[in-house]
Amino acid sequence: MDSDTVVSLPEAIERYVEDGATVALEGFSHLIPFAAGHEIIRQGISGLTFCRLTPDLLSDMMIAADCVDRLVCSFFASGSAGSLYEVRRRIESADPRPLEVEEYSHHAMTLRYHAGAARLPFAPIGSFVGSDIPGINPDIRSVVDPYSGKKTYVVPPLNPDVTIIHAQRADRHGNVQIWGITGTQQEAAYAAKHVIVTVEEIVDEEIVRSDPNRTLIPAHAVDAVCEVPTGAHPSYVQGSYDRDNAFYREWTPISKDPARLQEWLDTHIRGTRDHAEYLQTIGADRLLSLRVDPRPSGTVDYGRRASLNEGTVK
Amino acid sequence: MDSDTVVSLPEAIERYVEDGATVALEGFSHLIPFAAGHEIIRQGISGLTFCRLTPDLLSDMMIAADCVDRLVCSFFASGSAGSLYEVRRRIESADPRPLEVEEYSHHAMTLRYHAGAARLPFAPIGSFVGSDIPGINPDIRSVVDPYSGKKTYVVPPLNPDVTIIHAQRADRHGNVQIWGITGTQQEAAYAAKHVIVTVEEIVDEEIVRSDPNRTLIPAHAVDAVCEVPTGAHPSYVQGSYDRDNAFYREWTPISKDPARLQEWLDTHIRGTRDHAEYLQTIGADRLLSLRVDPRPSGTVDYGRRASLNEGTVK
Amino acid sequence: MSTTSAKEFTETELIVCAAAKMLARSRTVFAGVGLPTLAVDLAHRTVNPDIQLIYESGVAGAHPESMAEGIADSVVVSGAEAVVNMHALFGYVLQGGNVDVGFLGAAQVDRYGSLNTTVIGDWDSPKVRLPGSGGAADIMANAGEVFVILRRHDPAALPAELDFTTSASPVRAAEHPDFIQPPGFGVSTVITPLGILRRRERLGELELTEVHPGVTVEQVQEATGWDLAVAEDVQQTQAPTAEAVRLLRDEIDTVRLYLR
Amino acid sequence: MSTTSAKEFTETELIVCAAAKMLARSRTVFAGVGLPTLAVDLAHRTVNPDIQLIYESGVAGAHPESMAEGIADSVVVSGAEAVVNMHALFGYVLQGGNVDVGFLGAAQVDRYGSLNTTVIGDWDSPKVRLPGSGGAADIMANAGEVFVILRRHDPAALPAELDFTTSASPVRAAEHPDFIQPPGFGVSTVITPLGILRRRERLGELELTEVHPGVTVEQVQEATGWDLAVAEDVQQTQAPTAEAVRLLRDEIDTVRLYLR
Repeated sequence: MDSDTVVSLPEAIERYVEDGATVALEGFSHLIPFAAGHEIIRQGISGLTFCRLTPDLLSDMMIAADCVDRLVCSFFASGSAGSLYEVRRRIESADPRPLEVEEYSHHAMTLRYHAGAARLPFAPIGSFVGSDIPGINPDIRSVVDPYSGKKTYVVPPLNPDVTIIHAQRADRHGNVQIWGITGTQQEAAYAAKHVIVTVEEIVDEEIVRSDPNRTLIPAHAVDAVCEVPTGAHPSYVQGSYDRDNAFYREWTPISKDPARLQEWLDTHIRGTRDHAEYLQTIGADRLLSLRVDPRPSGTVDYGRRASLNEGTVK
Repeated sequence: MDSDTVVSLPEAIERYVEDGATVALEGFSHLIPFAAGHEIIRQGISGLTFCRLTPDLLSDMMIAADCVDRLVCSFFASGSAGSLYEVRRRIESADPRPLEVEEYSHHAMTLRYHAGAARLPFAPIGSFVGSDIPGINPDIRSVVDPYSGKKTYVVPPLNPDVTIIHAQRADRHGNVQIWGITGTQQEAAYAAKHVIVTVEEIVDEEIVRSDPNRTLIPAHAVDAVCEVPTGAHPSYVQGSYDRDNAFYREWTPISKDPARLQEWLDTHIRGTRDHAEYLQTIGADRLLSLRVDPRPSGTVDYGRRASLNEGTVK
Repeated sequence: MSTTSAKEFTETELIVCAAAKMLARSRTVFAGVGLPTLAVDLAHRTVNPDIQLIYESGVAGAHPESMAEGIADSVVVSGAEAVVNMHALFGYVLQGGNVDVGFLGAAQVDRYGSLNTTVIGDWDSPKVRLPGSGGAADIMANAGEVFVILRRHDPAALPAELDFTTSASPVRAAEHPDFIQPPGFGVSTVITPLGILRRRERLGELELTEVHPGVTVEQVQEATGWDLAVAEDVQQTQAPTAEAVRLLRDEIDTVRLYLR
Repeated sequence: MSTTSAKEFTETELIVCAAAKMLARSRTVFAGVGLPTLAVDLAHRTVNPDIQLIYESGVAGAHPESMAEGIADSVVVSGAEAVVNMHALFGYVLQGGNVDVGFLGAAQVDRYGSLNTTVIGDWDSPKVRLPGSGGAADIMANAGEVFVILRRHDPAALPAELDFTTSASPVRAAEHPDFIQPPGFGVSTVITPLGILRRRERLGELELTEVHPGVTVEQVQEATGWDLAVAEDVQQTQAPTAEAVRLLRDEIDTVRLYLR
């Protein structure tokens, strides 16, 4: 909140992400907070419980960097890149170490954040009747519906120590605005003790306040805002840059070969000081090719009380 | 959906609102669907179960017109106008007839719509422990939380036969866009079997599609869209016209006197053919005085895949 | 800011200034319009520039250009920092634990700070039907603490037994130990035309801590429907400063919408 | 639209055209990218102009200007009719009953249309770790009906017993009668490289209703891990029309992203 809300990404990670913490990094294909995940790798943070509906390349990287002991998620693959080989090695052959997994469906994960955000003891869900998932996840339980007398499955709240998201913009107070796919970011943020938001741009508060419905996460829920341009690469930011699809495809052979994967981490993450240096290793030409052409929204009118009317208030 | 989604308000009410139906008219101070409520009065529909967080003047009118047998709500007053005297006469002295009341808190009503929208058997709520409200409302029940072993109150789903809301705009398919206070409209709409939306303006679909995040209720959830300018009077529409505060204040003496109230209904509602005629009884000068000055939102950029990039998709 | 007291001030100004002083360390306040809004506005201009007002209509961080006539007035939306829907507002913002102070009104308050806003008489055959809970039962359970401003102080408004408990204090909630207990402290402060009552413990009762200028402890006790506890060190309520009164009259409520 | 059959078409084109035909009366379809998207696009251009595609990313009524490479591609957002958050998408749109048809893929399908997308082998010590549920378990429970497109048809993909039931058919759900039963019909249709299997009753089993050109009923039965029921009137799958193939190649997937 306020004065010290705007900090550098390294400082925010240092301040809020401790070894062994439960950390959610959310963004459904869109606005994945890669820069923040990379900074966690750089700082050598370990023992994390990593929460994310679709662990994706980001988890492959963070797990390979040995930041993560436990995954809480609902989908173990990347839409375009296919399998996540580091994740598979860990799960299929405990290579180089086992990985604990707590798994749900997308709706169940969304409801866990929802229950966490609303300080509910549990959230009912219509899924899972007859599925083997409750059998391998003792945290999915059931209650008797007092109206029908029948049972429904329920999931427990998920309250990360820290939730990290990426957004198009925020003001210096921490009012965060997102457009395009908004995923589960609002719930994941409200569920957390602390919230770090990386943004493409910190904007004047007048810009935020010209469109209050665009604010997905109000300042009272945000601890740190970090300006990190292109902070979602290789994922995308609606209206700013497109997904680096080639990167996702290139990941498969890297991910398949543990030595190449460590080398990639050395070159691009552990060998760079910050996200700006990471972007240099990716190359300006490549980033430039991801630029999108403009397609502006229209404006809407919020109105202002007419001076005519003001005198008649009483 | 589609071709026949755009209809006149009288036709929409005739098609979807039957005697004895459960009907929700939502809008929290903002965008109250007065024109639709008035049309229900004109058509002499009766025996309704009327759902609305804050019944407000609209319920005073509809109850006085004998449309309503039962109220499901959480607040029985108008912020500016104070008591609703028709409602009070009914409840305090069954004058001229009793009125059934099922009452909740705002959060509980919101959760009832939420549970109805999500086809959940119930929704847990943190309120009511120690309150007398569960004692007078047997539909507020409790379940044992399987994680803590303690009880929590729950509320049942609310699934209106019809939900009616007012909005700034929609396209002809029924994609509804709202800005300003959005209240519980999304949940109330998804909870209903049928949804009628009155709008200030039916706009070209390109306008809606220039800003898809602004769509609060997608077309698949909407049965009828009716263009009814100034359809929220005497409440307000953000960016279009302000609340007619004088009207709210004038309501108190009208509401206090059953004869005056019936006279008001005769003159303004039952004696008018439609909303346009109602507005004539209110007067152009008065409506003009409610106009607001412009305060436009900014635009945001949704982007368009650069031609440069398109060739590289595969 | 001037610290000399105002020579003349109304009862309303005294109450608003007392409430504003208590908001010095609150981050977020959930309030209706009227006196609570004036108190928050005054606190913002004096003791707490970072205070954020949240309305149950879903507006957070309002910056109204003119005096709002309601918690959902168009002027609290234009230029606000955020508008969220009521599901998020009541679920995530309030029940989620992001409201430090909730302001509530009431027809009746009991010794533990339970509130009645539902009915005078029986619910089934009411003498007077009141507005009901609205968000009050939700705010009581979930706000960090609750401030109550009463427009009257007599045994009917502060009775030994409420006609109906709309919003239960933690003391009443604790009578249901099989339920998950609400996280809120309940009512911490009741400001009345006679003085200020406070609860110091989550399961404690209200005690008189301040009497307004010209009011005696005995007068307050007589006007209360139960045997009102009195703090050892009852103070006289501090008179508003001249600057606070000036702000209220000349900058905050220039049209005298609530300052009556 | 031409009704002459195409002389040449690929297996993928056959499958996509068969799926498109079955979407003639569906209002809303919940689909991932790939073949389901092609089928919906083709249905939209031929038999069902009002069909609406919903993505689990929250996008409803997408109008992409170029071929989407994923259900959350920026091109499905720009110009879409609506984007809602995932809480609303999974809660109100899907679980709320607004999806007529859900498309799912699977590593394994059993005779009642339960699906495995979690693991080959034991969950505790997997041979192959698969992607898991994602939204599949939610779609199975709540979509009006489910279409499955399989890329292979052999006893490993259609086994007598699943290694793991990720998304349960109503038949399996019914083994838990103490639970509220899921509202969905479950899998109505499985389209494989050999033919089309359908379930006609909510608690019934899959039966072979169509074989692709050049495939015999016996071949399909041999390639299935259980004793596959065969409809009395098994048909040959209708060959794609020339126009449908033209649309697929020249207008829908011009870059051959999914038409392999």
